[in-house]
Amino acid sequence: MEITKKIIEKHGLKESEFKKIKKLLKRNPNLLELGIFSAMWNEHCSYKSSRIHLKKLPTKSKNVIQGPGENAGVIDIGDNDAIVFKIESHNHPSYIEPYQGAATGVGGILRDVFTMGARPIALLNSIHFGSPDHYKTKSLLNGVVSGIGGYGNCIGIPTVAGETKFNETYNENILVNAMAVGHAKKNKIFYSKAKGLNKSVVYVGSKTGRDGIHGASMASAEFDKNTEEKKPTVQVGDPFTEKLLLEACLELMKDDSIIAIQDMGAAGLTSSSVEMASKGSLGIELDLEKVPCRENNMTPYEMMLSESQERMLIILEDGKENYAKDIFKKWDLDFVVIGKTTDTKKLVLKYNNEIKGEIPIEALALNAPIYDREWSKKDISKINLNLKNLKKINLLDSLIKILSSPNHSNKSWITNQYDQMVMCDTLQRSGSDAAIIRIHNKDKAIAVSVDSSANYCRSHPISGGKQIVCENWRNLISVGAKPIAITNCLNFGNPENKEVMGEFTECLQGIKEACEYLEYPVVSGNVSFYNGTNKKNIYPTPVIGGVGLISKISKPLNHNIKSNDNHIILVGKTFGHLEQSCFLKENYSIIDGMPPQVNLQNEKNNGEIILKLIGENLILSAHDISSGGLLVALSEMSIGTKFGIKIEKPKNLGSLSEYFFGEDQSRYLIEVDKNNLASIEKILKDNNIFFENIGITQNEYFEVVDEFKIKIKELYKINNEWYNKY
Amino acid sequence: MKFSVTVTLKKDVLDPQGKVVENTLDNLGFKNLKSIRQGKFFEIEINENDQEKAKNTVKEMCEKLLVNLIIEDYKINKL
Amino acid sequence: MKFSVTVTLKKDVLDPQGKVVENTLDNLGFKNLKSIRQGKFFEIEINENDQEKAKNTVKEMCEKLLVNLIIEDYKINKL
Amino acid sequence: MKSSVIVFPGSNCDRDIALALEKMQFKNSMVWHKETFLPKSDLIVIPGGFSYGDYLRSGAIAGKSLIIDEVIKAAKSGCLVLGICNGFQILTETGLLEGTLLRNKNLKFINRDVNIKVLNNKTNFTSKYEIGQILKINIAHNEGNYFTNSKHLEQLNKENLIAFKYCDENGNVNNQSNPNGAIENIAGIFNQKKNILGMMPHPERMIDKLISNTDGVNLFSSLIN
Ligand SMILES: Nc1ncnc2c1ncn2[C@@H]1O[C@H](COP(=O)(O)OP(=O)(O)O)[C@@H](O)[C@H]1O
Ligand SMILES: [Mg+2]
Repeated sequence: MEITKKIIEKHGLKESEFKKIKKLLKRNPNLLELGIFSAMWNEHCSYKSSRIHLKKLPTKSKNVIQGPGENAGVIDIGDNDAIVFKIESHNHPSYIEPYQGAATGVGGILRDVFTMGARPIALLNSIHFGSPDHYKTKSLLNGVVSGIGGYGNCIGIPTVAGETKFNETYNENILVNAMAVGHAKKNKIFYSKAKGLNKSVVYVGSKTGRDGIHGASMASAEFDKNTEEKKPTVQVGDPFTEKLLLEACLELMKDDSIIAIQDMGAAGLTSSSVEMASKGSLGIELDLEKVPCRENNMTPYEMMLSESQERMLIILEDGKENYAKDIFKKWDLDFVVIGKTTDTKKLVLKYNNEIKGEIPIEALALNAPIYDREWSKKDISKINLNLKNLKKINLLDSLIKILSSPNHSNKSWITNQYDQMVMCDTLQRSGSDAAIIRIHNKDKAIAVSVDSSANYCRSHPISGGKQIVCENWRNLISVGAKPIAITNCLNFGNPENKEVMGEFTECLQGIKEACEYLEYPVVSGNVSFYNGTNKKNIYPTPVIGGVGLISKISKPLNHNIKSNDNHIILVGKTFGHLEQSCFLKENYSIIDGMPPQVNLQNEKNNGEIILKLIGENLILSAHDISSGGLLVALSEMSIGTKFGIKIEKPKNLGSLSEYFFGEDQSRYLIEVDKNNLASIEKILKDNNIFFENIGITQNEYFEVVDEFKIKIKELYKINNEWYNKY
Repeated sequence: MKFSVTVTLKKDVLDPQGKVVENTLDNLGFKNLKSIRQGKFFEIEINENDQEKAKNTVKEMCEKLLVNLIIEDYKINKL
Repeated sequence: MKFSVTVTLKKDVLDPQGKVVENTLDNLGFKNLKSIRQGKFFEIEINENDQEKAKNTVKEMCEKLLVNLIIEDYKINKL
Repeated sequence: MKSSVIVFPGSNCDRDIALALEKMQFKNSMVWHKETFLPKSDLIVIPGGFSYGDYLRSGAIAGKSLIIDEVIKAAKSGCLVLGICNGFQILTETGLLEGTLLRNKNLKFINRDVNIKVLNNKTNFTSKYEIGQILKINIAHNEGNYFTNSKHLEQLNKENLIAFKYCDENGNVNNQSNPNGAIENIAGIFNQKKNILGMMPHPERMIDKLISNTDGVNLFSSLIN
């Protein structure tokens, strides 16, 4: 069959790329081979537009066991315990079919974590929707949330944290990023590098169907009469089978049977086999007629490109086949030896003993195209924000506007749909700055949080990139955890667009600077380009997922006020930065100006001192100040408790709104006992930390002296209304 | 006027439920079971005497709410 | 031989799902909807040529697994 | 006291309940669903989770598994049986408990801490609680909307077979304090002999102050007596 221009195009390959394929093969590819190239060389698998930039990120520290490049990142948390984690996007599938898209997103990221020998212990998600008024938003929100819950609840892993945002930039392209965190023994981590010749390559898990054979399969349909039947289909998640696969894999991993293991994610059998062979500098030969199939008459092309879920590829030690097979049989899963490792450094695909495709592994992996795409610096045109002329509004009204807005409303409508408690190690559930998960049977814990700030990143990508890393760092510190490492999901528009590529490059620059300064390395991540439609790209939305360590559990710390008559101290300096603030957005619909700047030195000092105070048990509750500023953060500490705060305005106050709603960075609020006040103030002074003692906790009322006084119950209602009415 | 609607998963779409039900029936000893597909069923009654119109209304209900057209097919029958 | 089975909730059993569907259709402006009942639908194929026998097998499947007789009714149709 | 936890494919609270039982000094064994032999035990627990994915109906397929015949035999001969969440659903599917669990009224999965009230403390499961005591216990389910026919409901009330009802923090049993639409706010019931308890809330999640509270402890300490 002749490979026409149209077929090449439908496979998403550029003409130059096709030429390169011919050169590497020294001949024309057949359709199967073309499909395989297109799968391996697409953006998702090859990182062709991002790779040179990602290389700049810091990926090492004394705690990092495995950085980017494996299924997930691995960090050392002491006593032979390791934490394995990664975040991944499932944006496009979730827009098409929100329930299944989100569900399979969760399933996919879980496999990345348990392939490495870790038992997943927590799930997180970052979800971004279009404007609440957009006709699709409501059903997308419903579908995505129940999909995330549906998968996590069924498989029995708690979904403990996340973020949910609305912004019209996502009207036609929502973001669904899922993060999984697992626990492994440091000396029992499994990798994907193949080793040894003639080893069995084993297929385990669900059967292969015609799921998610993307544009690629449409091309193939043209050559078939049954076009209708072969339409690419949406992937449906099967959390039940994944649970079986998880238990079966972990059971097999107790032994030393596995040489290498890799989940079949994007580009299924193709990428898993090529990656294992490439890492081990080996070849792989597969007998495709042995692949367990769900439908009749599946072609080698379909088998190699199917993205059916809940499948793994394993390379086994000699003689372990029967032992392993028994385990998978116990869990009612398919287990078939479908091939072997070879020394040819080629991917050889046979069907009933006939060779259907033969490609040098290097051509698919190492020789995949890499682009240094053109990019342009963000043009920071002069900003003419004249805040002096804004209509005066009252402090309480502004606060209410923010607390009742979709982005700041209480998220329990969402989090109540997730099982947060299963596994019985959730020390801090959703609702605080970070969730806390205990390491099973130990007296230590990890804290986890995901964060993003698309508006900041859009207005000034370098500052924005820096800011999210810091905000994420701060969230972990606020619950008393020492931040260890991050994973990141980089959601951007079309990389062939100069401005988008500029946003990407500059955001990464910011992320890099912050990670380096805070010694907060990147150990895994995912890039999602081409978010947008009709040349309209989404705002740059890098999402940071952080993991921190609490090495000795005492009482888990959160941001809820604990009792009355305690002092509230504001740590860090308030300048009153209102540009890009939530105050201007919710009250005046102004989204303009520069994001607040982070001073990395202050960030580090303030954070470390907070950790020190927490470590000495001097803090009753802690909260970082982020979007919404001081007053919003204070009300978040009160809402959900019986205690409010009475705040005195500072003596020489310039502007009320700047002080109470400014989004200056690196600030924390802490609640402290009167009796500890002196020693805390001394520690802060001795370390040259700027702080203000701003008020006292009290029963029932939230109050700014001379401005307003409101019942906590009222605030609670205001904050909880939106989702229930939507 | 009364209609029944049956909704089934499109061919080629993974049907985790069907698979488990099939295995269970097999385990229960139903060896002559060839295949089983599961779907949804609606019985809809509407106040409308014109059959053409009524059927169109049911169709609209299906496409707007009852059926997920991305993964499901449906059939309408007059009762 | 092929059969279809429809399973519906008994009349006196609360049907939360049906209620929500009904309300939603109403909100979507389907004002002439009189009633809607939701249930499950199975398409079962069995290797058996004797219709009587085949139907009995399907019936047994229903009573043993597919239907919760406490709350559900079912109907079998030859296709 | 010896306990057995039945593990189905898709069970996911099996580890949690086993840990709770061990902490409360039970000698516990895990029993895989394909076994046909049940070790001698004083208590059988059917844990929460999504057995067989809860496909078809929650608990339906587990209700047909090999081991379940042994559970039924043991239950009929008086062995204590506790079904939590999915376990409750399985018990109704086997007929060991009457009634059924429908979709939550709001058609959503619900996970949160709710208040329940102890209605009967003259049983092996609840003797350590006070009558009317209010417990704060976590629920996590899609199908917890208990339903039964009026005859059985009458029997439940007359013979004092309702173990727990959902209520508010002051003990009021009403619509506002009913999370899932269960008939008469029922959160858990006994069989007529009171050797079987099915309940939607998860007591095994409430035995550790660090993660929640200790309101579930007395259920286990009632049993160990
Ligand atoms: N989709 C979601 N899934 C789980 N938890 C969520 C989700 N969205 C928000 N949350 C939780 O709601 C709380 C508030 O979120 P957010 O305002 O983003 O916190 P922060 O500003 O501290 O990062 C957090 O505890 C977060 O984990
Ligand atoms: Mg925070």
